[in-house]
Amino acid sequence: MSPSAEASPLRLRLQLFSVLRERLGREYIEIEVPAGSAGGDLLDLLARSYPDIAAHRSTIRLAINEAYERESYRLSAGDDVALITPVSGG
Amino acid sequence: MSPSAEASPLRLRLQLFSVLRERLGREYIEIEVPAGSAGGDLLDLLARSYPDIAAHRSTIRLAINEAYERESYRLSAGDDVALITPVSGG
Amino acid sequence: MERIEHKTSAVWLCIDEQVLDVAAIAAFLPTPQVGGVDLFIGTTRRWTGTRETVLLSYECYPAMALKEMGKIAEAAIDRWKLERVVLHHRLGPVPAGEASIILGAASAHRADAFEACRFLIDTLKKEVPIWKKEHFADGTQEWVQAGG
Amino acid sequence: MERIEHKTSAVWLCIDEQVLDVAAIAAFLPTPQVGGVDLFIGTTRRWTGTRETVLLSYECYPAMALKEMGKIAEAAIDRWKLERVVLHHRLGPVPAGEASIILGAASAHRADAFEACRFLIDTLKKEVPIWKKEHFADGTQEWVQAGG
Repeated sequence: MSPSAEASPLRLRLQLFSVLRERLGREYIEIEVPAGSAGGDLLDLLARSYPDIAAHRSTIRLAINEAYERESYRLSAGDDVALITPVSGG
Repeated sequence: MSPSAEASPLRLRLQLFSVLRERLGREYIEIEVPAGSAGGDLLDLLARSYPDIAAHRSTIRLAINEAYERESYRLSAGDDVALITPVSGG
Repeated sequence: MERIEHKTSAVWLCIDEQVLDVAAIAAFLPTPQVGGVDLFIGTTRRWTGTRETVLLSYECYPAMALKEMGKIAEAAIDRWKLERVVLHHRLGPVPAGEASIILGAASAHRADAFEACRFLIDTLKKEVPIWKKEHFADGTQEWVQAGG
Repeated sequence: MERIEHKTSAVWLCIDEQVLDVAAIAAFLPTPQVGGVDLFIGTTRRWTGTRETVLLSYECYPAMALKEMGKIAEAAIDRWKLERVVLHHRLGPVPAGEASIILGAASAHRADAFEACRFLIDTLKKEVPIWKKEHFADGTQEWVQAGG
């Protein structure tokens, strides 16, 4: 990648479900994060902007491209991100 | 009971199932045992008379009046006796 | 043999030559207090290694078998928190692939249902006077002498 | 939501708003190598102590939920000797007494079926992105935040 591409922020579209979808009143959040951000950085940024996400920060798991990923996961353009609060199927 | 009633032998009708029914070719055995006999005495007597019962002697359980009983059970007139080889339902 | 059956609000026991009805059993088990149901279905296995079984045929000591099934149901209800218990056993020929037994336990929480259902089948195989004869594809037949 | 489904010769996964079909699941599970089938049915419990639940409603992240269910099925097949595995989950409103989930495992011998079925439900409750909301008779509603 060229230095200018590296520096440009990453636009992401996050899916919400269950309690977060209800509290925020929407199914998606559009957000920009600095290039090179990890999943945990994204969650920290969200927690600063959304008190309802802050309230669940410690139990949210990240799903990237329909699979769970660690918070150290390095985000890329085009990643399909979802915020997974503790599940309760069954 | 009078002494003569005590002395008279007990006539019993035993039900057979599964491998014993097939080997002996019948569903019932009629047998007389001495008054005061226990279940184990009955099994020993049967084992002496029927080689096919002798072959299963160690694993036969006695059912008396539709419930399992120990070999020490004291037999009475009218008891409904069945010989239960190891079961294999399910 | 005629169907023999005992049904209360909490326990349904049945011994029958007809095909077992899993949908009827699944419909019986839930109550307003039930959150988890475990069902065990035992089927005639056609292949055991390279040996082929055509069918199993079952015979029983009917009155005692139903009594023993009732004792097992009561023992399970004493030991776990159960709302409902079912024990149905088929008799006569049971072709490969069909069910010879369906047992079920229903409880508020799943752990009780699972443990009780395991107990039902393990105990039934040891205690209930029912016997199976295995009919092999090579024409031989054999009484099964121990719970399997 | 439309029914989403994945069915092979050994695994049948399904997420659907329709009533779950226990008879179809029980018919799918046996193979010629199967002797034991364990089925778990999770139902909406009306009463929890003195609190009355009218219904549970379920939502999910559909594509990921089916993938996670597939991973659980594969993990069970890796760990136990299984012939077939089923995971069906209902979505939307599930009234009291009806089934929200039916899971099944079929194996040659019953121990594998029981252990695998328990693993399926325990793991599904922790991993699959499905959420339930409890609707109480007093009109209140509440997202359930942990597997229960």
